[in-house]
Amino acid sequence: MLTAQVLYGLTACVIVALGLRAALLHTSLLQRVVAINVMGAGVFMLLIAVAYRGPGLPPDPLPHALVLTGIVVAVSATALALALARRLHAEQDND
Amino acid sequence: MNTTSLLVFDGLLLFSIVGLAWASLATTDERRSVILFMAFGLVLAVAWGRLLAPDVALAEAAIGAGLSGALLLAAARKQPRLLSPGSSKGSRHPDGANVSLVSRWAVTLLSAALAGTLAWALLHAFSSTPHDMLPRAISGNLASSGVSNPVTAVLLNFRAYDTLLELAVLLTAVLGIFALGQGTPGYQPAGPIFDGLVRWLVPVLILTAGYLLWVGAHAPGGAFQAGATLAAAGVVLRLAGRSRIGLPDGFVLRIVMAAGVGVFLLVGLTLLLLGRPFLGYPPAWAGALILLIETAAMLSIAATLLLAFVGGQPQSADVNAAANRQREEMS
Amino acid sequence: MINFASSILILAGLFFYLAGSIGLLRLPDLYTRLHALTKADNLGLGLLAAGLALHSQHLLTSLKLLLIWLAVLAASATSAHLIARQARRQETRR
Amino acid sequence: MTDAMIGLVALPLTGAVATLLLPRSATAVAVGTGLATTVAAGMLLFGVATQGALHYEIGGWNAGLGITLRADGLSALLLMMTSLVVLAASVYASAYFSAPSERARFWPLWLLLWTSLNALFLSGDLFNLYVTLELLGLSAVALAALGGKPAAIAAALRYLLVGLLGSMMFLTGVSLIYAGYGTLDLATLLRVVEPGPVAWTALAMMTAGLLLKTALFPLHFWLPPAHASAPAPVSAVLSALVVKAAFYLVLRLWLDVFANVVTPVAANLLGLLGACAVLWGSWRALQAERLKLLAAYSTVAQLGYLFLFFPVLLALPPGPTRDLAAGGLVMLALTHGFAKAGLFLAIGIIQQRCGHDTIRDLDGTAQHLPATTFAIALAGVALIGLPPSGAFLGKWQLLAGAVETGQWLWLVVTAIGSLLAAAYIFRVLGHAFVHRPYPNQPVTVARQEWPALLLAAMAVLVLGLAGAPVWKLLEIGI
Repeated sequence: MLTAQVLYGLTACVIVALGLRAALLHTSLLQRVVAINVMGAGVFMLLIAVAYRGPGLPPDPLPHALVLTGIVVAVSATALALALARRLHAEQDND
Repeated sequence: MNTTSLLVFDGLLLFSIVGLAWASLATTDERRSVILFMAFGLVLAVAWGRLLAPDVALAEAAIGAGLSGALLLAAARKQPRLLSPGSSKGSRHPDGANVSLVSRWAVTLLSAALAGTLAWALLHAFSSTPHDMLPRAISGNLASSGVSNPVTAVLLNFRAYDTLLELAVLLTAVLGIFALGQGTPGYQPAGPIFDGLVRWLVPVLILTAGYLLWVGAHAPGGAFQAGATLAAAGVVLRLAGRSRIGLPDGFVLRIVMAAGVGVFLLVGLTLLLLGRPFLGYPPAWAGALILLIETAAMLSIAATLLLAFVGGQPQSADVNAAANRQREEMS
Repeated sequence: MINFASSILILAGLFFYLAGSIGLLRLPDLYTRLHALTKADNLGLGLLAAGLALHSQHLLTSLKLLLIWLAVLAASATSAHLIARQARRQETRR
Repeated sequence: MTDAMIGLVALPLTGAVATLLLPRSATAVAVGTGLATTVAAGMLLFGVATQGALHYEIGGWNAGLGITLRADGLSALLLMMTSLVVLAASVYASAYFSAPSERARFWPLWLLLWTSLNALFLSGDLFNLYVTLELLGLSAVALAALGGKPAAIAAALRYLLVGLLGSMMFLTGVSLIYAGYGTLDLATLLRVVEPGPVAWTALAMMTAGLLLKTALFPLHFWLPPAHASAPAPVSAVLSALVVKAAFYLVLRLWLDVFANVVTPVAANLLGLLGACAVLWGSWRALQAERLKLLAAYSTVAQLGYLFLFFPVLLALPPGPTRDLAAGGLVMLALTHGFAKAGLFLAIGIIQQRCGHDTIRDLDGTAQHLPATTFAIALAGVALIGLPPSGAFLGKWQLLAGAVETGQWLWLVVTAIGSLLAAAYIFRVLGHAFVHRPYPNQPVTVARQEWPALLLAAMAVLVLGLAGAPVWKLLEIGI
């Protein structure tokens, strides 16, 4: 039964796979970070699809809180990865 | 809005989301990849709105697309990486020659298999009766949680321990960035038009952040979205050439960084001393305590995201001025 | 009556968005594209916001929609200016 | 006694904030918090021993709604080991870092790492485990990159990316569990979960993520450079505790929560990967040029032993032999924790005092640094699994279980692995005990050598001779 929940859930699986594939294949660090963020977005879509109960009905608030926590954790990990990369490029550039 | 037109809208939205994700990951030019990722984040925020998750839509637009995009763009190298001469210019495969064809096919098959098994498990999960035990428990206890927005209630009261650890994650990230040394020098002072916009936009952003913080108790909003909006104001200021962004220095900066975790712990431990469970707010005081924690969390989140954008300890004022003057003669 | 007016406004807004996108695809160089995008999309957004404001019951939401339109107007105008200036600088430097 | 549980998380976190705000007296505050946390761990161990499994509902909300901290025999033991190892490494670190700016940067991250370890061992909620895993990964990376050298930063960056990938796969599994069963609490999940596509896929995803973080054989590439280039106290905790925390989660999921979902085929696969890890890790350790790389590859090998227990435990019917084997697994994990931490701390002393840690030039180290070499030898005894050490008891139970279930392969692998371990330890000692005619005078560095010695002695003497309570404590399940 093709409801919105199933549609978004299946798309979430596709995005997770896309992100994982790119994270494993790319060698440029920045694109691997983008790939991991895309994979995270896929997992968040999975959670929000699980929370969705139908056009009029109130959704389940727990996955929303989990996704909010996930987004903040993802941005702090991205920030640390980019800072490490910048320091690494700075070291490589001047030696 | 009958279901068929809703499904058409969903189809279009999902097609653009997957398309943007694919485009962002398939290109080898870093800047293009980041800009497409930001577009992906914004369309994703629309999807969250469509799935009746306004809190998450706000956070996705502000943090997922906005600030992550700003961090990534600042880190993206100006020109596309010099592709090895062998591979054709702008080849669709990520990083051309050095990833052998065999391993690329193997990984693609692995990912396809992963998508298949995930879909198989998910369809199985959706077919079983939806478990409403938790949502009912949340709405049941909402009255005594001190706020009427269920998402804020879960974040700041029922699962407050998760949020405490998440703020600790933020603190770890900023301490890790600090340990790597000085931040990047600021940007050039902005031209008259951009300066005019900044002069008008930043106060509005700060006001919106305050509004989002306050409204989080009974409507979508809250500490994370407010912190991200405040950080956006800081990023705009920095792009306009004011490298200090009004960030405090030394000890006060440390207090702001540790404010989120510190106030959370303070509240938790004092409640423990008063005989209540750790982070077990008394219903009468819950609303006020949550607002207090959210204010501190907003400051910490904004400071952390800004320091991540600056890239380390903000350089003292005179160093920035010198860097700007030196760039003046150069250009 | 209100619904009819708001749907007219929304349709007009969508038309301008369409015009902006076609402009983006068809026009030859950066400056004309910027021109088309900034103008058409902002007008489209204004009409869309007006239509939605009519549709919404509360005054507060319509004021918020107005604020959104003003913010996007200012932001896109400035960013168009910045992109154009940067493009001009790169041309003169090359 | 339940306040000790929340103390185990709140104390180091408060310590982290305090050391951030008072950089000048950071060392004193940090070691003080460490002592308090170790006392809390002792109280918890005593509480679990006397009152059985404890749980603490945070915020007073029941298990479904809020998050519950749970402590049973296994987690109490691991918490005690964590506290002792990190406390010893803290005393060591107070003398290791000389520059005050370096100290001010080190202590807050160190206490955040400690918080994440304690929170992970206590957590009874799947999503909370994801957040603690993320906190663990980020603080470990930040500490590993503290060295500042390009090699350290590159290794830390790869470690971070692998960790993020692992966490994301773990989160996918958690989301599937919530989609299928509508609950995140481990205790309720234990009652609700039954074999089916949701449980298999979720467990597979979570396990894949955790295997990435625990560096099991095919996925171990990031561990040696990261552990070898980190500062000594950091690599001690990375090897002894951080990878073990991810292993603890695999153990908790496979043998406790998803016990009826796990199939023997999957357990044998884990055992096979463990066997490859043992052989590959020991072989690479034998060829390592530097002491730190040797210790890092030894970690990969020792973790392989732990995964050998899975097929044995799955095949054994519940009964005394299975409890003995499970106790053997925990004993091996505890001993490796103490021994590897002691080894890395001792290597750190050699690196600081002799300026290098290449194995070939270790001649005369025994004369120059007698206590350090003794600590390395003691830790080596535990790594090989010679009798007085706890590892001997652990490997003995592994062999007994393998014989009982007729799985001879693990027998052969353990024998070869132990021989290789003996080879690479004696190679180091061989070089260290070469007599140099004009040795530089013996040096004792009290504040650094005592922690290394005590940790190694803990692995060999205390766990070996007084190991019985470990088995008694393990009977206390969730």
